[in-house]
Amino acid sequence: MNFDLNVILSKQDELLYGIAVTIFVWVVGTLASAALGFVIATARRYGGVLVDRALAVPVEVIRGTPFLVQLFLLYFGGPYIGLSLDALPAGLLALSIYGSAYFSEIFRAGYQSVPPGHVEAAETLGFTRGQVIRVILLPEMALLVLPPSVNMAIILLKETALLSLITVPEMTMTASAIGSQEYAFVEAMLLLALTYWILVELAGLLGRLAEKKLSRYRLAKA
Amino acid sequence: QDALERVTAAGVLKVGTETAFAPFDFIDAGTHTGLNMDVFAEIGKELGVEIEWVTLDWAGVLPGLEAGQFDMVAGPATVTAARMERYRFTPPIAEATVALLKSAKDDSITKPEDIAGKAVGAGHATAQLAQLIAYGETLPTAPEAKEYVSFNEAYADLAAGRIAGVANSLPNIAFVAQQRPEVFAVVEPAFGTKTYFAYPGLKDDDHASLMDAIDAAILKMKGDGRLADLQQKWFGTTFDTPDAVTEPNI
Amino acid sequence: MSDTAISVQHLVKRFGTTTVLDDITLQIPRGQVSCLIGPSGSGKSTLLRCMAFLEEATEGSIFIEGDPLGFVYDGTGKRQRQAASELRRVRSRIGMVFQQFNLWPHMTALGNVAAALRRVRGLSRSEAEAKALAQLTKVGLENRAGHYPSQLSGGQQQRVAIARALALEPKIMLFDEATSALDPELTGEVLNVMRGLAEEGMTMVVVTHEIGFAATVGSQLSFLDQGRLLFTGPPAEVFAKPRHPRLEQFLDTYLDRGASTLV
Amino acid sequence: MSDTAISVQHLVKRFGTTTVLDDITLQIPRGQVSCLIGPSGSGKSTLLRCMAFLEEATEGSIFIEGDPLGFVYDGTGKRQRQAASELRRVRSRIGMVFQQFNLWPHMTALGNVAAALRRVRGLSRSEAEAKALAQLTKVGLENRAGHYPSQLSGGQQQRVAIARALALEPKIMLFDEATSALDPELTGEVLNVMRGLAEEGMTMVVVTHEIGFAATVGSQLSFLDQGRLLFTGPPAEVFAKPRHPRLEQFLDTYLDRGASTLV
Amino acid sequence: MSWKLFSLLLEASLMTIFVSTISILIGLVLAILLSAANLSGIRPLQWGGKFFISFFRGTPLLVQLLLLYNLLPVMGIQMPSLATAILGLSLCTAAYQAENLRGGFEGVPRGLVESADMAGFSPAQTFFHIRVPIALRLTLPALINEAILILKASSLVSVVGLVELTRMAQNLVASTFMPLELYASAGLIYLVINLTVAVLGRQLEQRLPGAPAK
Ligand SMILES: Nc1ncnc2c1ncn2[C@@H]1O[C@H](COP(=O)(O)OP(=O)(O)OP(=O)(O)O)[C@@H](O)[C@H]1O
Ligand SMILES: Nc1ncnc2c1ncn2[C@@H]1O[C@H](COP(=O)(O)OP(=O)(O)OP(=O)(O)O)[C@@H](O)[C@H]1O
Ligand SMILES: [Mg+2]
Ligand SMILES: [Mg+2]
Repeated sequence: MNFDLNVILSKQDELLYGIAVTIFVWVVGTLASAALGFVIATARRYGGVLVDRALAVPVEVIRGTPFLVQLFLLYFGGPYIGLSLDALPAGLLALSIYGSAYFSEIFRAGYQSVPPGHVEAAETLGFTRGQVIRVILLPEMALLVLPPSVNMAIILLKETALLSLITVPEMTMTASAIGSQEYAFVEAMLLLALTYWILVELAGLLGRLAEKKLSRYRLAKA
Repeated sequence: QDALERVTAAGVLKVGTETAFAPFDFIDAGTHTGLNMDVFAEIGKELGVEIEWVTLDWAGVLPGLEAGQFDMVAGPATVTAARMERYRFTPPIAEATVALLKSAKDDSITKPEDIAGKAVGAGHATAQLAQLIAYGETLPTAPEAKEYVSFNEAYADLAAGRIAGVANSLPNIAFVAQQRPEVFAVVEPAFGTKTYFAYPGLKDDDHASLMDAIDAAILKMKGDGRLADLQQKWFGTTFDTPDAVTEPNI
Repeated sequence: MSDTAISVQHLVKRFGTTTVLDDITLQIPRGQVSCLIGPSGSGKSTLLRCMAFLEEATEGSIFIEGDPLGFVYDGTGKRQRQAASELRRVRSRIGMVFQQFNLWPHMTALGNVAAALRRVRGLSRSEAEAKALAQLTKVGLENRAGHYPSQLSGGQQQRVAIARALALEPKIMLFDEATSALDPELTGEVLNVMRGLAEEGMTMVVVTHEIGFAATVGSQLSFLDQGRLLFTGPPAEVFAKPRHPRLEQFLDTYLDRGASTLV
Repeated sequence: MSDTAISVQHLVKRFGTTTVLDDITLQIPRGQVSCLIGPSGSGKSTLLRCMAFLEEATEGSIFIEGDPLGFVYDGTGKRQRQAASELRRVRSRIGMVFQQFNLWPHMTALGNVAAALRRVRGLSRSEAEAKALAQLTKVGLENRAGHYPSQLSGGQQQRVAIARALALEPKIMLFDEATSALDPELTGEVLNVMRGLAEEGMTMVVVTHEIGFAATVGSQLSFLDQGRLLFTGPPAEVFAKPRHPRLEQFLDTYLDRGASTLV
Repeated sequence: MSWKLFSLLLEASLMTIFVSTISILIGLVLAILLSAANLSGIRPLQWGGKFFISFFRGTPLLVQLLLLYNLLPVMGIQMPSLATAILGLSLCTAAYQAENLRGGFEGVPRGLVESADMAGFSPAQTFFHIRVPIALRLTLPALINEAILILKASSLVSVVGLVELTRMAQNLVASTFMPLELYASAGLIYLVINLTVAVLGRQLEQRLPGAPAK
């Protein structure tokens, strides 16, 4: 086996484009997932038993089936029910729905982690429900939900590789195509592994920074 | 000991392939079947060895060959000049000329030129894609080429109506249309440059005598009509293929 | 204006099938300290929480200064939930202090006290903080305003919690074992603040195990056992000679621990 | 055999730059109950934990029945850590009961008591369980042997913890606020078990806020304040008239809470 | 879609279940060893563990499997596909489980360890009899989650030549060209497996004693 990274690096424009697509899909998909997940968790907490039960079903179905299957059903099955999306929007939508199911569980745990007394204290002081969520619950759960959220972001990053299957030109597709055009599979795989690793470590780093900032009040010791 | 001696000593030829490439290799009612199975069964007889199949996802096949996981590859590849630099190919076993698959309900396409300006799918980084693009440039308005990780997704997208056609080698799309005639149809004639499918193996000295022996076996099958029979069985037609591709058209 | 700050009428509270409060009727007099005592699980916290509508009563009603809290009865005598804004209005007369302090850990002491002033009263940041600082000063914590709860001792945390409740100028303060998470010396701090409030004439309802406090500061003592109100009256009467056998037995657990040796 | 069970010599403990224990020298007499009292943060727990080598002293030494614990001094006077096996041997004379019970949640009451007998003493399962059951009987819990800690009340949990420590037949028992996580009624249960041990002549060191218990059961009382040992002597002497002003002030916090009204 | 095709999918799901179960168990053992390395206080062991976790969490499983499959033979180690698949999945899940367990070990109250010290337990006894069971109990929900994720991720082992549920669906698509029916059926089978795991997990959670009291 001869090892030659130059072969691959000579295609850097294509590669950089692939990496840019991956990062775009990842960041937008993760933010949308988190927002949607938060909405779901909030609806489940405050919407009464019926809403809670009704939402539990899709959440469990989405968590219980592989992303690949959901992606295929949305992209290839969508047109049969009149939902014909282009690859990129379809990919983003599928990723956001998939991620939101997991994020909703993260936020649910977050809601549960705040001692009920803290909410009661706010209620007796006359806070409205929106204020309780904004001023008390969200900031308080932030520290707890941050690590699993970073984890989830990392999982979503890896799932973006599957978007290549519906023709989104992200970096796994670019790299493996270059690999097969130039017959440099191992090089392509190593480069891919390295890029993902860097992105993952970057996400972890951001997470830790945010954690540090948020935990100011915990670290502080008189 | 070179590769041939090792294979004969063990009595086993290990062949790597993927199983999602009908009609060459596929899973029918749970069993691995297809043209490649039959061709290699004959090759095995000629060499006096058993065939051991190693089935992988296509992403793993060529790396697996280079890593020595098996002696050669059965997933036939279109013979191209670039590929010949890295691999050694056996004599062709079928034509690989590119043709068009369309939706059975689509009356707007009756001949290859009709794809002008429409969206057509093909596998990413495949020889077929290159042919589609080259052909498109000869049309008044070039079709929009959409690239898929594998042809199976392209077929699904054709069925979903996002693209008007899929450009792939004739044997493959003929099989697709035959399987689901209510959904797909082949647009005759093939539009591409004449190309061929052959099995890749390693180019190094160690494998030279093994590849020679396999070449000889295939040529023998071609001579006595066994290859033609198999082509008839799997493609419903026979191809006139050269004994060796020395200067590929692409 | 009547002399009753809180009126509890035939209150019943069940969790599933277990009855936790069984037909409680109780008047909390204005401007005095009423203490609730009783063994663990007797329903003290539940009763107090019903008075703040943190727990919904199964039957019966609660009136705060004559206004219904939580539920209203319509023309046909059917019970209905009060509108959220009306609930907030009535509830704003009550301040509550919890056993576990329940300070918000992501805000400083000042932030905890100022939060409701800003969000609920709509004061500007600087106004809210000025008022909050005044409250902190009242509980002797003006020099701890910038500390987070994790940087305060238990006693200090509980005093911040009291300041937070006082900031909205409630007419009535409810204390649920406000000192039992504290060690003896810290308990002193908090009891002193409560004593100060009592002297100012604040209406207070206090769930406590501090029999001493109940005896010296309280003007009404209620004894709960297994969800029933067994006794309500002046503390002196209790300690002189408890008339109810269950109450007598309960008080014994205190005497038994040798507190008598102290004096 | 000397009369001293634990000897603490010029013990200093610092966390970083703060000195938590400042030159403590103290003898714990054999067969008696020694109590440690003092305000929160004065170093009581730290001192007790040093006696079990759960905390490493910064300077000074501790002897258990004359044997050094944790550190030994070599020929040149340099301090070195004791070999792990020797540490375990000396430490095995000590049993410890924590404020938070610290029962292992994945084992039943019986399992908690039997675990060390099996793993450390190498008894067979049935022997260990028989012995464990005997200990549980001693603390009145034979009928709770199969319960998991989460199925026991706080007082029962603490009694299991005591049984667990006793099972290894220690010569000395250390109690760190063994009752302060319990509510008043449950406290009685545990204090009774401790009283029983004292009557049997067990050497005990007890950190407690139960002044009553200290006064009636203790035969030596030590008062810590800000890491210094301000007083050691018989309890009667303390309560009669505390000679040290800081101690007097400390005891006031108890009297102040009106315990006197009880009697 | 015919029953025949569906039964092929069902059959292939046995491979999914088999590979995932074995890998999760091996991964758990590895994760406990990684935790032991982390708690050992021995620097090189800690760094090794950190690197392991970072690598296997940081790169896609697909790439890991391909590298294992193609690099090991070059290094002279021949392994059948099944072993390679299990190895790859185990290493990957070990990294995730070790991270989950780290939280669990941090959640073991210090006092429980101290009471084991006082009872004379050796460090190894404390680790295996006290820390591990409690940490496992604390991280049980995360463990169940990870099991579900691995069940789904096991679809990638097809790159080393194993035919499991997803691969079988792809294969059947390639010969029948009916992607929707086949992927929907595969999704349904995954859902049933995963819901079963989730329900069993929840029952285990309720049945197991010993969540440390709050
Ligand atoms: N949410 C609930 N669901 C079911 N039962 C409950 C609930 N909250 C309280 N209880 C039960 O109600 C009874 C009274 O509880 P409550 O907390 O009011 O007692 P308490 O007198 O405050 O006791 P303590 O002195 O221990 O605080 C107890 O038996 C308790 O188990
Ligand atoms: N690990 C530690 N690091 C730094 N400081 C510590 C540590 N443990 C204890 N301290 C400090 O040592 C001092 C003595 O603590 P210790 O727990 O011994 O007090 P205590 O007398 O037992 O108090 P309490 O009655 O509240 O239990 C306190 O000021 C505490 O903040
Ligand atoms: Mg209560
Ligand atoms: Mg202490």
